[in-house]
Parts: sequence; structure tokens; C-alpha cells
Amino acid sequence: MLKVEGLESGYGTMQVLWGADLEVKKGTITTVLGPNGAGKSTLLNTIFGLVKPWNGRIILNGEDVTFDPPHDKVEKGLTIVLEGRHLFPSMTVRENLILGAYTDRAMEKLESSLELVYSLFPVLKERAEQMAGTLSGGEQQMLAIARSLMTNPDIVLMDEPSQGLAPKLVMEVFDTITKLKNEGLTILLVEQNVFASLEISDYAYVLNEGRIVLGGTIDEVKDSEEIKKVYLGL
Amino acid sequence: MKKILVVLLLLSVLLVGCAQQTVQPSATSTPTTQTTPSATSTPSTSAAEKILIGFSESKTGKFNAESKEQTNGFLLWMENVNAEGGIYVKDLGKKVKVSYTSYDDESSGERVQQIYAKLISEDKADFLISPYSSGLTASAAIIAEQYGKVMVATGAASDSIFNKGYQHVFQLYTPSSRYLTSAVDLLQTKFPDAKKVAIVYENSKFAKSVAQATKSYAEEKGLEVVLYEAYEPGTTDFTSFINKIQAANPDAIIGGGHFADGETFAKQIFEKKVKIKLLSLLVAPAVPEFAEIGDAALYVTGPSQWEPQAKYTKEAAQKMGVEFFGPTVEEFVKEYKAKYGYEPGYHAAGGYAAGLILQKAIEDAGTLDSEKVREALENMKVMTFFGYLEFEKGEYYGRQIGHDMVVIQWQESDGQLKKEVVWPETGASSQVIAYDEKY
Amino acid sequence: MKDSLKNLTDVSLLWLLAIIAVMAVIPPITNSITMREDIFLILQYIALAASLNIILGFTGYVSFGHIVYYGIGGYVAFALMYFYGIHLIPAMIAGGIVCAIIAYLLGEAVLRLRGAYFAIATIGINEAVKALVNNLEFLGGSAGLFFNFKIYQNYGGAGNAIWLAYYLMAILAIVVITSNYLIKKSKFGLGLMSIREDEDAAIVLGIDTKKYKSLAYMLSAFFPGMVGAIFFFKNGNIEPVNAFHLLKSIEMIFMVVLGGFGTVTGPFVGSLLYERIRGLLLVNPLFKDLHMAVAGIILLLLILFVPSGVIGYLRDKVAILRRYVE
Amino acid sequence: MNAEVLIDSIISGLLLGLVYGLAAIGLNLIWGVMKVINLSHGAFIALGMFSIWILYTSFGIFPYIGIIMILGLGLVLGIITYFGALHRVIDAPELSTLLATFSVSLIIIGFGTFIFKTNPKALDFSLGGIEAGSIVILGTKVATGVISIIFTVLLYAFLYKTRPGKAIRAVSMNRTAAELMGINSSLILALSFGIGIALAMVAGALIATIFPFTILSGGGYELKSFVICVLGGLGSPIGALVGGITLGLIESVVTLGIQTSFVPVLEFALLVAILVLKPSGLLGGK
Repeated sequence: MLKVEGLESGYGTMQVLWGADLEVKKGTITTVLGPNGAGKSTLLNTIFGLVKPWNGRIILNGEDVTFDPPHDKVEKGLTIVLEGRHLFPSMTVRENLILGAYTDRAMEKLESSLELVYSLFPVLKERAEQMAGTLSGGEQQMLAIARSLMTNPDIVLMDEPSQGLAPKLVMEVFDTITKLKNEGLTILLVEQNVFASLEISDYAYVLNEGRIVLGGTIDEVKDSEEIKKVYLGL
Repeated sequence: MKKILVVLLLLSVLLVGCAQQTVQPSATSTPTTQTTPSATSTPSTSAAEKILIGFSESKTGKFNAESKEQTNGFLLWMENVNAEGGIYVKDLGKKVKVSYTSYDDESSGERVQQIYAKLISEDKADFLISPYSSGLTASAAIIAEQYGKVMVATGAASDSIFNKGYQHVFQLYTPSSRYLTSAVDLLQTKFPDAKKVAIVYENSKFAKSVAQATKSYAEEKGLEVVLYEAYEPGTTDFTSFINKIQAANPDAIIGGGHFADGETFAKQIFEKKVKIKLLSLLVAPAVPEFAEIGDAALYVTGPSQWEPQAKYTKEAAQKMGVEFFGPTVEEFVKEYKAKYGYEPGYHAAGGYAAGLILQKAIEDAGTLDSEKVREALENMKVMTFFGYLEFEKGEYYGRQIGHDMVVIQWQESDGQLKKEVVWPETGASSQVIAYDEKY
Repeated sequence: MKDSLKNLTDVSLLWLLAIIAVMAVIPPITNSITMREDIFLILQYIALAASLNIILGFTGYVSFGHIVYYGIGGYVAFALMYFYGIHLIPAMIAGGIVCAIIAYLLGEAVLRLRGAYFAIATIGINEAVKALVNNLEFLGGSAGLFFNFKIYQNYGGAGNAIWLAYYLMAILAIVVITSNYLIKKSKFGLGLMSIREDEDAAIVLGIDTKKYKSLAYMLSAFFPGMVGAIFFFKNGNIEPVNAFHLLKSIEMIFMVVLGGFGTVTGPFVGSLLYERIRGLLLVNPLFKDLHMAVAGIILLLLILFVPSGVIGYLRDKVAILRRYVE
Repeated sequence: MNAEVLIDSIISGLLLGLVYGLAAIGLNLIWGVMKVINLSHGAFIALGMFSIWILYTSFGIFPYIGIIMILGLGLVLGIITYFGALHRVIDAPELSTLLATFSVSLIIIGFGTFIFKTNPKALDFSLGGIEAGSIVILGTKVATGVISIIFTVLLYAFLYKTRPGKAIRAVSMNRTAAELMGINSSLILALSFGIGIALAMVAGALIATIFPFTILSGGGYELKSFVICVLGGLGSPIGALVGGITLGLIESVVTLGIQTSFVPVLEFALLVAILVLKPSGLLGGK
């Protein structure tokens, strides 16, 4: 479904990604792990196009989309939930959601997407007419995820969805991600929270200093020496 | 992208090269018109090939329109003189052709001194004409005076330039102190019942000095000034200002500033149907475009330095016992129309007269020597198509004391708005009509 | 401060000062009046651009109405000379000091604003001061003040007075460039640049940003005050429209950006180039009627393609320059 | 002073204020969406004045119809200007965008002076007026006020009810998030700039129906627009209208009490004071 080959990128003259390769299979949750500063967020941002790729290829549904601008990628079924939520604070929840369905692709399914989102996040239905900026932290994260679903995506990139949330809410977020998978979505996740994310994932990659150092099914990765050393403290 | 950068860079380097050249005495920017190859020795001692006249003009910025007219007038004069072989200089025993050099001052004072210094010391101009406007002329005057160059000031009406001790600056325009005094005279003669005047003016150098002088003149003549107030330059809505005027209930409104505000003011006075006998405004009514406001322009009066209908004739000169010099009014208007395709206004006439007066002074002096020409100007009493000209010798040395303003009024004939000269009575082409007749 | 004085021997400053000095002595040596007028304007531009560079280039605050200090300094000095017959030099220094004090007071208020808000506020200050002076009758209001030609007798005639103005401007240009250099090399300059890069980070680093900004703003107001004093002395009259001309403010910014924002050489090169570009455009028969539009196109290309200015660009591309150009 | 004078001044201040507001709305929209202070605003106002003048005097097009054509022209010019002058520097520090828009202004005024000189122009055009005692209200002014309100309402309907309008609001709140929704933010920025310019040109055209003008006239309205935007709150289109009315009232009513030439001192001092004390504008919440 999504294939990344030898991806390189960075900011200004500073290179962050040094040739990352990974593959995300349809209907799975794939997690990218790695220490702080490994380039996890840069990886997602580059795939989505917020950071311009320098080299390498990004293939979405068999089509080369390496240098497509972000909005075109949305039209092709890719979306991202950014770290720090990025809502439209002085629009209502409903307006936020409807804007999510901005592309032609999403417009067609506006009603059904809205239904889906409201069933997944009943709280958003209750607060439909409230300004997004007035929601609580957890609700804002829900809205960010919900809004990304409104784009009618095939695959959702998620950057640290649990960051800054209370433990109870973290669990809720991970439950939601599993639910999304059950709805048939494909998810590429970047997380600090190793245990919880390994719990729900099908595949995992380990990124270090801008390179993928390890990848495979969840069991393979879990059992590798690398992961034990770095994260599990064994 | 890369290529553009490189080209830009090369351009910059080139410019740096040019910039460094300023430092070398040889290269400086070239004048706008090609003049004599070089006049290295001073013209007064050599057999001059040409008389070079230098000035700055406002090719850009707010004075662009007026300055252009002024230059047009000057160029017509130069063409005429050169067609006759030039100016006769007795010392040289021959006619010498005239050429000119000018630079753009961008309507701003910053460059004026640089330009005049260049004109004097590098281009070796024999005589100078002022920039347009009093402010720029004041800056230029310091340089002209410093080098003892005669400068004929046209388009500069301020009095204050002339009590600063300059000995080489001569003014063609009626100074601002007398700009609107004729309107006061007109009011008293034609509307003896009118006693109350409102004097309102734009808060700018020129209008303010006119308003101050008009106020004291009006009071001296026994009129009551019921309102004396300034408005900001660029004012577009006069509604409240007019309300204020109406509250003071004047018989006449005198003042104004420049074109745009004057036109707006006149229009809004008409729209508010203010009942007055006389509305006399600076600058705007004298400009042909004033007619664009249609009915609002009707019966508005204004002072003008010169009008094509002006009656400055050889007979008038004879009566005064002075010489008439240069073309007649009709000749000037006809030639100007032929060359530029429209009727000249006073800025153009001033430009022509500036050249003319220099020509007269050079012929009188019989030499190109600055000091002699200065003396000739000092003693000059002459009638031209522009009017009678004479310069003050006292405290305000060089100020114009001969020339008088005419007062024009927009009147209707055959459904067309037309400017008529209504004052002074001797030169009038029509009788003045009370402003409130229009309602 | 000691450190920075030691660095005075640096080549980058020396060659710069040498060029200015050489340039400045040419008119008196050749006794060319035209050259004096040309170079006077260039020196004025250098002094103004380099002053603005302190707040704009080093600190990153876009002072859009900076010309207000040129006007205030000009008016203060002009009034002192006009009403009290004070000599140009003390009048000029007084003009500078008044500007610095006003900058301090205004800075207390407006330096709290950031980015475009600051820029708009400085435009507002310039327009407010202009409108105010327009209404101050004792300063001549809109008509301004006007020297009597005789005033120049105190300086040995108008000729000498203008030469004096010229020399003062040359000295001032050198002083401003030198202070730019000293600031850049000092801890103070480093503090200013950290404010430019990220003001919040600068606060976190323990920099007293309020004090630093205030000082930078005062310095960058002090010099234009003196420049205005000299210019209007030489000009012989001062009017609000000329003293507080917003367009001139933008010219100053243009020169700084053209040469290279935040460099020491930049304002110098920018002023020189600007004066030459204008000179060329004004007299070129092809461009003279359109020079404003052409200037706009050049400015636009510069902003779009060479945002770091001539010096910035050269430093980026030519490694060796980095050692000799500051 | 009597009640009639006061009423007259208030009405005229209100009508004038509406035009001021319309002139400032474009500036405020551009600031709100793009965080760009558009220094070519005044030049485009002047361009609007000359456009209507040409349409009216050369082609005899009724001014209020001409305004619709100018709206389209402004939109196109604005979009071209965005891609030509702003797109590359939209993320650069504000100095770059200030200078880029200023250079656009130089180009317009430069060509404008070349073509039109600085001669003043006026539209000789009238819609009559309403009179009551010494109170006179001109038809053209009323029309201008009404059109200003219509354009403001239309702008709001556009921003809140249409898809591109919502996208503009989204981009103004958070450009990255808008990109996530599949919104092409470059196009939206260009569109916003186009609308801002179109409104500036329409305002210029409307001003030309009531006041004379030159190619340099826009500068004054640009400065006033700054004051208005700051009064009403930078970035809020409705704030511009409120700010405009405030300024119109200050100019017409306060003038009755003080020397007219002191009004600008007051205006610009107010600009600085509000920026310092209450940067969100007189109306702003925070």
C-alpha cells in the first residue's frame, strides 16, 4: 500500500533522514520506534510532504507520489495527524470536521464519514457546536484524529497521538486506533510509548540516526536484541 | 533561478564598479540632454559658443504635472530664440545660441542642492532657473547664491525666500503675500455689502503664507474675519469643516491650498449649497481640469499668475512708459498650442517668461557676466506677455513687485464652462457674478 | 568592550574605514563641488543605513518609520541654531541626544511589540510627529523654518559652512560604521542577534532583552538625529514634509537590505549601490521617466532572489570573503 | 453649534467611515490570512480609482456597473501579484514581505505616474441628494455607504458559507492543518490576496465617485487604513468596518471641537496607543 525507498530529507543544510526504507501493508498498523531525535517525525512529515524529500521514492497504491504537494496526497488517500493537534481553534467542532472533507474525494463521503466519526467519538457529537479551541486536551486529540478521518483516507500517518495526555486518555487513544484498523484503515504510527504501541501493532520498524535499523512483524521486532537493549532494558 | 542570480550578481558587481567611479573625477552621470561638449573656461572670458541654462525639474513625484508645464514653456522659448540665431550679446558682437541641462529632483528637496552644484561646477551652466515650488527653490537658492549665479525663480511664490539676504535670485511670480489680496479688493469693490470673510487654508507652506497675508490685508481693509482655520493636506471630506464655516455665516470664503483639495472643497461647498457672494480659491480654479467637477465649478473664482485672455499689450506698455519685450499674448498662446496641442496655463507661461527675462537681461547687459546680468535684472522694468515685471531692491531683494495676479471666474457660455478674467477691471474679459446666483 | 577594542585591528573594519576615508578626502583634494555634493549624499546614506542596521539588522526589529529621528534631530538642531545662534556642532549633538531620549521613552512602549506590529507602530509614530510639528507654530508649522543666508557668515561664509557640514558627515559616517563593527563584535551584539534569531530563547538564556533592545533602539536613533541636523543646516530650511518623509525611511531599509542585513559592510555597500542605481536610472534616457517602476522591479528581484543582500550573498558564495568582510 | 450641524456631521462621518472601512477591509483580510502587511494597498486603491475613471470617461460605463468589472480585475491582479511577488517570501521574516509589497507599490505608482501624470481627476457624476434644512446628504455618498455594507456582508457570507471561504478561514487559523485537510494553501493564499486587492480596488473606485484623486491619492488611504485596522483589531474584516466608522466619526465630529489640522495628530497617536495598550483593537476580546 505505502512503500518508502531510500528516503532522504532534512531542514536547510542539515540532513535528518539518511535513506529510510519501509513498507506499510494494507489494513495493518505499523509502528516506527526510535529514540528522541532519530528523525521519526521528520519521516512522517517527509512522507506527507510537509518536509520536502531530497532523495528516494514514496509509492502510494503503486503510484510514485514522492514530490506531490501535501494537498495532492490527501486527494490520493493519505492523511496525517500531527503532533500538537493543529486544529482550527475559532471554528466549531462541526466546522472543523466538515473542513476535513475538503477534497473532492472526501466530499463524496461527507455524510457517511461524519456518521462514522460521531459513532467512534460520541463526545464530538455532543460538542458539535462548541469552538474547537475550548475543548479539553483529550477531546482536541480526538477531534484531530476524527478530522483526519473526514478526509476519507486509505492510510493515516499518526505522529505521537498520545503525547501530553493523561494515562487514562492514552489508553483511550490506543483503543481508538485499534478501532480504526477494524474499520479497514491502514495506519502508520510514530510513538514514544513503546509498550502500548507494540501492543496494537502488526509491524514495527526501528529508526536510529535517520536510518531504519530493524524492521519486521511485531514478534520479530519484540524479540530482537536491539529492541530489548534500547527499550526494554533487558 | 541560478542564472537569474548570476545575472543579478554581475549587475551588482557592474554597479559597484560604476559606484567606485564616482570617486574618480572623470565619470559622473550624464545630463538628460546633450549640451556643448565642454565649456572649461568661464564663459564670460571666452567667446562662448552657447549659453547654457541649468535647472532641475520634477519628472516624478507630486510636482510632476506643474513642473512639466514649466519646462514646456521654457523649451518653447529656447526654440524661438534659437530659431532667430540666439541671444545677441554685445560684448561678443554676435548672437549666441541657447542650450539647457536639467535633472530630475523627484519633487523632493534632498537632491536639489546636489543638482544645482553639479549644474554650476560641472556642467558650467551660465544661468539658472529655479525648480518648481518654493521649498525646492529655497534649497537651490543657497547654492546659487554661494557661487554668485543668477537664478530666475519661476513657480516659486513664497515671500520668505527673499528676505534671506540673497542677491542673485529673482522672482517672476506674484509673491504669496499678494496672491489673494486681489480677491479681497474684488469683494469690496463688487460686493460692498459683504463684510464677513472666512479664510480657510490647507496646512502647507504655500497656502499658509498666503492665508496669513490675506488675513492681515482683509482686516486692514475693514473686513471681519469670522473664521481662520487650516485643514490637513489630503483632506477629502469637508462636510464638518463646511458645517463649521456655515456656523460662522460668512459672506465670502477665501483660501484653499492646492489642486486636489481645492477641487474637492469647491465641489462640497456646492453640494451643501452654501450661500455666499464669493468663493475664491488658490490654484485649483486656475487649472483647466477644474471644469471636471461640472456645475460645482460655476462662479468659483481664483487667482491666477497669468491667463491666455490677459490683456498685456504693447499699448498697455506704452501707457506705463515701459518697453514691451518678447511675443504678444496671442503669439505665445498660438505657438504653444501648435507645439503641444493645448492651451497653455500659467505654469507654462512662467517657464517661457523665465527664459524671456534672462534673454532681456543678457541683451541689456551685453555680456554673459553674472554680476552684470544681475544688475540688469535689478534695474529691469519691462512688460511681457506674462505681465509687467519689476524686482524689489530693498529688504526683500529680488522679490517680484511689478506683476499682478488676475482673478478668474468660471462662467457659462453656450452650456460650456469657461474661464473668464474678472479682475483687475482693466483687463477683465467679463463681469464677476455672485457665487450664490447658481442655486 | 576591551575585547572589541582589541579587534579593531581586524582587516574587515580597516579596509572599510580606509575606503570611506579615501572617498571622503577626494572632494577637498580635487576641490570638486559636484563630487562634494555626490559624496555628501552617499555619506549621509551610509550613516543613516548603518544606524538603522543596529535595530533592523542586528536586532531584527523592523523600524519602518525610522526617519522620524532624522526629522526630530534636524528640527532640534535647526531650532537651536535659528533661535539661539548656537554653533552647528553642539546643536547637532543636542539633536542626537534628544533623539536618543525620545527613543528611550518611545521604546519603553513600542519595543514590547513584535514583528509587523512594531513596524506599524513606528509608521504611526512618524506620522503623529509629522502632524504634530505641522501644528507647532513656534517651529513655523507647515511652513517650516528658514535660515537667513547671513547665518553662514558665522562659519566664514556659505562655502565654508557647507564644507564643515561635509566633514562632519564624513566623520559621522565613520563613527557609525565603527560602532556597527564594535557592536557586532561585542557581547552586546551577540545578545542583539540572539534576539533577532529567537527572542524567547534569548530570554531563556538570561539575556536582559528589554535593556538590550532599548539600548539598540537609542543608538540607532542617536545617529540619525545628528545626520538630520547636518543635512538641514546645509539645506537652509526645514519643513515637516521633508523632515518626516516616510519614503526616505523605506530608502534606508532598502539600503540595508541591498547591502546585507546585519553585516557591517552591508549598509556601506548598500548605500553606495543605491545611490549609483538611482543616479543611473535618473539620467538614463530609457529609464528616466520610469525610474520608479524600474527601482521597484530591482527591489523585488532582490527580495525574491538575493534576500541576504550583496554582501550576504558574496559571503555565502566566496569563502575567502568571510575572513575579510564582516 | 446646533443640533443640525451635529446630526449632519454624524451622518457624514458614518458614511465616510463606511468607505474608510471598505478601503481597510482588504488590508485586514490579507493581514489576517497571510500575516502580511500589504504596502501596495494604497497603490491598488489608486489603481481602482483610475480604472473606474477610464471605464466611465472612455467607455461610458455606469460607475456601479464598472465596480463589478473592477472586482474581477482586482482579483486577477491580486493573484498575479501573489505568485509574482509574494509566494517565494511568504514564509520569510516580515521584512521581506513588507519590501516585496512595497516594491509592487513602486512599480504601480511608477507606471501610473508615467501614464497619468500626477494631474488630479474627478468623475463628473451625481445621484442628487436628500435635503433637510442645512443637512444635505448626497446620493453618491449613500450609495457608497450601502455598497460598502453589501460588500462586507458578501465577504462574510463568502468566508462562512462557501467552501473556498472556509478554506481561507482554515488557512488563516493554521496553515499546516489546512494542508492536512487537502487544502492547497498556496492557492488559498493567492485567492485571499486577490480578494484583498479586489476590495482595495473597489474601495478606490467608490472613493473616486465622491472625491477627486491623483495617482498618489492611495497613500493617504493606506495610512488611514492602518489606523482603522488597528482601531478595529488587526486581522478582523468586520473590525475594519467598525474601525472605519470610528475614524469617520472622529474626523467629522471631533473636528467641530478642535482645530481641524490637529485631527491627524490624534489619529496617529491613537494608532500607537492602541497598539501598545490593546493590540487586539478596541473591539478585540483579548
